[in-house]
Amino acid sequence: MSETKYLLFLGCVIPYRLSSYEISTRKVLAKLGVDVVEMPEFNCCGYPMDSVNHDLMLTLAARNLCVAEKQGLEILALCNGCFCSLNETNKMLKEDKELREKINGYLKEINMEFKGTTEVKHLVHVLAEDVRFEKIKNAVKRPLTNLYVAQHSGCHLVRPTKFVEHGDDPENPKMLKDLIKLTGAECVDYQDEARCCGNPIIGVNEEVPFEMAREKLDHMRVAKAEAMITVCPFCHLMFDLNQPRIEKTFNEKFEMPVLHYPQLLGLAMGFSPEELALNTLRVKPVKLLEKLRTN
Amino acid sequence: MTYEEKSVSSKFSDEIRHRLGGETIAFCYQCGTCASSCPVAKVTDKYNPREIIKLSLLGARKEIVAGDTIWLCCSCYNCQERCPQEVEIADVIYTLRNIAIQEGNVPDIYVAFAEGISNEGRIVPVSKFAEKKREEYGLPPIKPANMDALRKILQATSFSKIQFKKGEAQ
Amino acid sequence: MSEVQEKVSNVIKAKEVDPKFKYKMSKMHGAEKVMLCFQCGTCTADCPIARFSEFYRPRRIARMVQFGLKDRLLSDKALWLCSNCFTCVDHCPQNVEIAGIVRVLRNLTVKENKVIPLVYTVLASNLLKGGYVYEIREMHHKKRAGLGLPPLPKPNLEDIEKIFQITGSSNLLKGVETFEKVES
Amino acid sequence: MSEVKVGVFLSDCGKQLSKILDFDAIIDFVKNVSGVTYVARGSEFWRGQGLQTIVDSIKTGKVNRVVVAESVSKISEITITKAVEEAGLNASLVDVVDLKDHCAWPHRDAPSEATEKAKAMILASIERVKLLEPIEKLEFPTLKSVLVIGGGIAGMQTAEDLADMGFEVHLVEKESFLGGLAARAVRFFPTDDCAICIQSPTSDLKTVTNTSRKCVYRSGFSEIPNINILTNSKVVKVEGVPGNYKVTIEKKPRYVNEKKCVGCDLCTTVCPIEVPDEYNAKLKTRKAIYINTPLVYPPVYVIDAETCKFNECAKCVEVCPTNAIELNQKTEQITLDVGSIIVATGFKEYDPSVIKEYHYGEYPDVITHLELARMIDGFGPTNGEIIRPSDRKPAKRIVFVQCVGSRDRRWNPYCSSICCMISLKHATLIKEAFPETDITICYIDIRATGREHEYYYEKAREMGINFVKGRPAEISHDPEEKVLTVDVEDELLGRLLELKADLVVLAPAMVPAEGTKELAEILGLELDQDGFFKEYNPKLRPTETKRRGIFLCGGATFPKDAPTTSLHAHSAAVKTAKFLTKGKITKYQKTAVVNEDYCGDCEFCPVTCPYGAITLVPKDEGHFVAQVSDLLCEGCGVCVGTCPVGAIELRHLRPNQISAQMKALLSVNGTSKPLILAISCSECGNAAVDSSGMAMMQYPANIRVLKVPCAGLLQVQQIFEAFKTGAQGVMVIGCKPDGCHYEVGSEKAKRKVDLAKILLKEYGIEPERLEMFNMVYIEGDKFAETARKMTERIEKLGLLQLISS
Amino acid sequence: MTSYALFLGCTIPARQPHYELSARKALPKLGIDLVDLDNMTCCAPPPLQSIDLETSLAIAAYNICLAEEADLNIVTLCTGCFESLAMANTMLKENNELRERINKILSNAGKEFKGSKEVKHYLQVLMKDVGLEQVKSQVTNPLNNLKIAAFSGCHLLRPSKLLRFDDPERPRIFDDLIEALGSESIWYRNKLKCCGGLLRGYADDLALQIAKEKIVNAKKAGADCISTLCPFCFVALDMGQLQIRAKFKEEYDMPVLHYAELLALALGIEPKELALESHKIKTDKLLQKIV
Repeated sequence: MSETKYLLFLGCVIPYRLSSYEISTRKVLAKLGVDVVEMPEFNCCGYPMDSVNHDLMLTLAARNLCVAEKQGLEILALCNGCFCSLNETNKMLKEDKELREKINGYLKEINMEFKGTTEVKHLVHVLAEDVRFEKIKNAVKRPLTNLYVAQHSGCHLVRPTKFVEHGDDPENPKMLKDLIKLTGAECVDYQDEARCCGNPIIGVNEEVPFEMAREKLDHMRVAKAEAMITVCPFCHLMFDLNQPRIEKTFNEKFEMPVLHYPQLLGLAMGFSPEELALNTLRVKPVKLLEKLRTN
Repeated sequence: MTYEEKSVSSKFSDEIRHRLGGETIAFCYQCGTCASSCPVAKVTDKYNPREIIKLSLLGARKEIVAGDTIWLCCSCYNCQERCPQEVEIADVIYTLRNIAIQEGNVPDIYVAFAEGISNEGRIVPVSKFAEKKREEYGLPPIKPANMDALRKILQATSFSKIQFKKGEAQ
Repeated sequence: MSEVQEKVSNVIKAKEVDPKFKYKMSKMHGAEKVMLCFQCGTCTADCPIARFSEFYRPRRIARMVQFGLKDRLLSDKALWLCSNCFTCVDHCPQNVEIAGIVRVLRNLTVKENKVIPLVYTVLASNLLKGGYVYEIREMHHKKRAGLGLPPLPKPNLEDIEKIFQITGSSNLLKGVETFEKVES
Repeated sequence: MSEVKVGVFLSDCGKQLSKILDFDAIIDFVKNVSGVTYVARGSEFWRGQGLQTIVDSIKTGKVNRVVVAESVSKISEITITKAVEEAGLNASLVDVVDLKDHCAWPHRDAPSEATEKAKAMILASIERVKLLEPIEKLEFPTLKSVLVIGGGIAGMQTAEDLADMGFEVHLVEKESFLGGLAARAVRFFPTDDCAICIQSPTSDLKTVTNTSRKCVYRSGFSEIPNINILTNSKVVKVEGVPGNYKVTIEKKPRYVNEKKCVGCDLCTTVCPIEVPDEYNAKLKTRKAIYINTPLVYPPVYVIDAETCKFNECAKCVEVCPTNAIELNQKTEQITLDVGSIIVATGFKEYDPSVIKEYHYGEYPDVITHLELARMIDGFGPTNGEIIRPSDRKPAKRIVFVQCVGSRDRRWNPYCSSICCMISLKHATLIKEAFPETDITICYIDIRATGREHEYYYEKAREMGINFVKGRPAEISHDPEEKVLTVDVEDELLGRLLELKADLVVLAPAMVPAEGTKELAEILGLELDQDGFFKEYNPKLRPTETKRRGIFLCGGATFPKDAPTTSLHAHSAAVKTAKFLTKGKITKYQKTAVVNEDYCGDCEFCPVTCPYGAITLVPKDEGHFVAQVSDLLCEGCGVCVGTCPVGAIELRHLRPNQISAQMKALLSVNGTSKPLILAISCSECGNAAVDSSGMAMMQYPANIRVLKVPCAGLLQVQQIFEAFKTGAQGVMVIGCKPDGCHYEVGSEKAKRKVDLAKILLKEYGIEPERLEMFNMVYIEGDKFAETARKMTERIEKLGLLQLISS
Repeated sequence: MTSYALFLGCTIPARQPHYELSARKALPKLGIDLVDLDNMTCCAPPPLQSIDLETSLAIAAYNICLAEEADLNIVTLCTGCFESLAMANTMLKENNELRERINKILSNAGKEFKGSKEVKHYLQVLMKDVGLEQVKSQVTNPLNNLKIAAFSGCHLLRPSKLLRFDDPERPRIFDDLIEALGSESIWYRNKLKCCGGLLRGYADDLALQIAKEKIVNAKKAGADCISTLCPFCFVALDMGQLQIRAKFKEEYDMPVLHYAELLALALGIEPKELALESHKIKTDKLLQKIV
């Protein structure tokens, strides 16, 4: 009974490090009747190469768009970075004729052409706008009542507003919040929710991103969040994988479990923690699961 | 220089304004004439009179008083001469130094000056060798200062309350 | 000696200035509006990096572009501190895309100064080798199978190689000098 | 004079007041006051039936003095006075007392006390009207002609407006050509219009098409029938009064007959004398006979008397085809009779050579904006090329320096307000014409606050003009490289810069035009702290001066851009027309009058009068007495308060009226609290009392308000009189010192109060019993609170013990 | 003869006998009698002002009181001394409140500042009391061939509001007095800028950079020597050249002479009487040019 069908764009980080995100996403989407088609061929979305050469990024992204166009499907991105570069490139090439001609000039060399017939969506958009809340609500079998979590939408899901047309408020992103509420959990407000995690510069400097992430964790702790919910592998790595190192650097304890949104939703839909790969998280959600059990 | 205080307050600038020499600080509208007139700012980015005034007005007391930038003014008065708002910049810097010294941030060379003034009444002491030389040149012997009177003056001002110790300040 | 020379350059002399630079910049994709910047400082006040680093000041970068301080800019490693969060782009009252300007400057640094942080060369070579910017090894494939995940899509390495060549990126990265860390 | 018959009309505001005040008791009380012949009660007396009652009682001869208790907030004073006059009684034999806002409402919590106070208030009013005398209506004829001083855009615009309206206008310009500063500036921001473009006359000129605007030279401006243009002229003497001025003009010779010259230019080709052309920033030379540019008005040549050799040479005379050159012309004295004078003398650039570190006047390549404007002018000395004056090579690198001598406490502390825009204008014009030019503007703040100004700034940035936030310390010259170096800190970069420049353009402060001070003296006008002509009140009475009949417009009051100047000029024209259009000034003789028997030789009142209405005139044996001009006097009474011998009085508020009111107000107490007399001015002070009542703010009824035109009228002896009459405390309430309606009144009153405090102490009376307060309408709460506090203060001091003398 | 109380200060008697000798020999020749007063102490210059402004005003005022008691105006050689004393003198004369405050302190030492005397720099005395013409007429050995880079130092001119010596942006007095000796006073870049001398001792690197630029500018403009008035400037530029040589490996060999020395030479006083050997940059070549 699949109504919706997307070309799944996994990106590089998820297969490399965060299968948990992929596993939980696939499980949840299948149950919600969303059909995902694997990319027939793949290359990096281009985002990491933007700093090297802007044209390179545009062409790499456009190549993926061409693949999707050929399939006649919209792209579903799980990663904020992939979403940003694919979506931005898609919008720019559609609007800027000169730029399109330039990039198509490159694409011609590999026998492709950007036509501008597809769209790029992030998992959050697909759930909130295509699957719809009603359906998700109905799929929730075990509401996560009495659970307090904090959302971190990440930058590229909402900014630059010029290219993100999904009507979310970049100063106070609501979409993810609403999706969290559907699971029955409470989504707490905390200071500077829309601020960056710092991950993109971790390759050249660790001090600054650690400070940034620490500040965010601190704000969430102040707001009494029991877990943090992300929708981007980069943000997740920053807060989950690096959390022990942040704790060590600043000599503080946070012990803040960081869940991918589909993991949270999956729990509410009745999947077991193991099915959702919760055991692969660096910060073990022991207390959280304990609480859900006794709920 | 980065501004590290968490909030802006006029407490420090009030303190400066009520001291001898610091009265004019609040007239500053940050035009930068002082900085571009300054011979020291030309050779180092560690010293910028405009920034010192701005930080003082913002209330960065600790940064100014404990820092070493205020000691880089060479008192040439170029800034003061050209200031369109008649801020007595060099005097403001003296005031900031006065505050710093009162709080124990005394560069070593000033400890030496202070010792000179309280022991001999001169900041450059005259050596025995120089005395002898003077005689050779036919110059009159140096007349000593009236140390008794001088000590009384120093006692009556806040000078006597200052603790001069070498190696205190960074 | 060099220490002294560096100090003398505290004053920006006219000969350091490239008055045409801003025009060149404003023709590059993403930096078109740089001349409109009136230095209000919203970008710096917004910047999550500037909160913790005293070297990274987006307003100052825009100012330096306007003034034509190309050499100083392209040798400034702080350029690589931008985290691309786009807050500055969203909030700029003059619609200047500061993050875009920084990206253009990074591109120029690679192109003209032949310098880049090590991490980017690693990512690029991974991409060329396997289509993914991270090295996906046999272990990863096995693990996926074990977890019941479908096989990963195959990369078209030929196309990627070609794209690198036609966009000039292969040449750009040839003989490029790398550094590991940027001071904050 | 016939017997005094006072009619008292008590309004209960639709029975609202009688809920608090005992009207029956009040009427009983009033009926028994001597002189009262008629008492009426109604719900309102300021219009309709109530007003008719007053009119009828006058017409039937029942009353010849009127006291009305009515809320003043209903403009009752105006309508009642008008009706009374129409009924045949002199309009000044009326007094209105406000029982609502001054009594019932602020004392609603203590009705019986309020009733007693109401009695005292009405009694005071009755006692006053009994002493009132009829005041005449005066008429002063005015001439329908205007003198406009200054032929720049402001002067031309206002002259044109007035001439269009049918006034005879004399336009006096001190230079040989019209146009002023604007003509030299070439173009205006923010439209980049030609400076010589003006609104074309709308009068019925058959020869000129009425489009929205025209170049000055083809506008037909000079052909408006009733306009008289006098160039090379200046005002040397002004006599007379508003509406009737006699002005003496000195007109220097042009040596060229304006009616004969055809502008053929032959004269300049033969003239052997060549001098630097000041008008064109000395970038070219001109002959001794010359014209500024081909586009000037009048298009007639002029001879520079300082350099011309006249009859020794006279080559121009020989060659002139129309015999227009008249070397024997002499300076003329012209007298004009005008009703009104408009000052439109404008402003000029400050001489920046005093700022020595910028080396203006020393380095030829350091110039001012006006000099740059001459280069930008296509008709100018460089034909629009931007050059370095030192070697006339093109200027490729230009640095602008803002705030040269303005915003500078050493020279001119104010912001000249237009220089930022001038720099933006010049920078963009140059950049448009010569895109290769590198332009940097060094500024402290860019002030682009006007309409469309920000777009201009945006455009400048978009064009690639550099902006450096920082004021340069020094401009130095490198003789080897032949360039200028500008030392400046770019604050936003936090770096010191050494900018190289072919040309440095200073944006000097804009200061009052040459001769402003002298003209102010001739006209008796005040200058502000910056040396500009002072407007009466910049918000409420712009373009007016304290001298009625003399108006200001354009840059004479402060540097202005062209649109604002234009607006200002139109405003002055309207004000002038309003003043003159009736052909006469009508006013009541509510003025001061001098008792010549007491007056003698001191200068207090003429110096104090804010309107210059009092002059000293010789009486017998070399003595002088003061004389009040009924035309100029505004009836504030500041002179009364100033006179040391009580020789000057107001016709409409004589001292005996004040005494009678005081006595009446303090005759009844009715409260347990000490009586306090609050002497308030009729303006802000009384408005504060009104507003506290309107808002029903409560204060005790022992406060009794005595209204005078201005607190400045108060004399020290009157304060003593109040204490003698029974006041336990005295409050003086005036406008804020800088908002006094009569300029100096509030300040004078404060001095009286301070002096009285010293004297009180001498007499053993606590000076705390007397206090001066300054309030405005919106401070009703302050009045109520002050009244309460003053009462507490006096209560603490206890009963005042006066040794009766 | 006009008599002045000579205020020597600290540095000159301790370190620069050549300055003191030349002044003591030249000035009396022009009719200026220099009186040495007892008990004079430090002038309270910028370093002391940096420690405490009030203290330095009191010390400066104390010195002026001594002159007031001796009924003499003060003449200084050092511009630093001139600045501190003249500044204090003007401030205390014109600010009643401040005068009372300082007099309260001085009363402890039995002194009272009355404000009856002037503080002058010896250039002022030469210009006003002696007169340019008189100086010219006394020159027996005109220094005709010299191009001199005059460097007055900051504290002769600034703060001009209090010192009132000369126009701070276009000073003439020093140049006129140099030209009175027969030499040419040349213009060089940044002539009026500071020598950085006061940074010596705690920011030597900066001080040397600033001094170096001054010497380079004078050299570029063709100066035979730099003439100074202030012992601190002298050290910065004379001794400074040795340090510049050590640090920058650059040699300028630019003699630095106090104006008093030039004056003494022009008035015919023998070089050997002037202790010129205490200069670090040798003056021999320059002297040859004169003789």
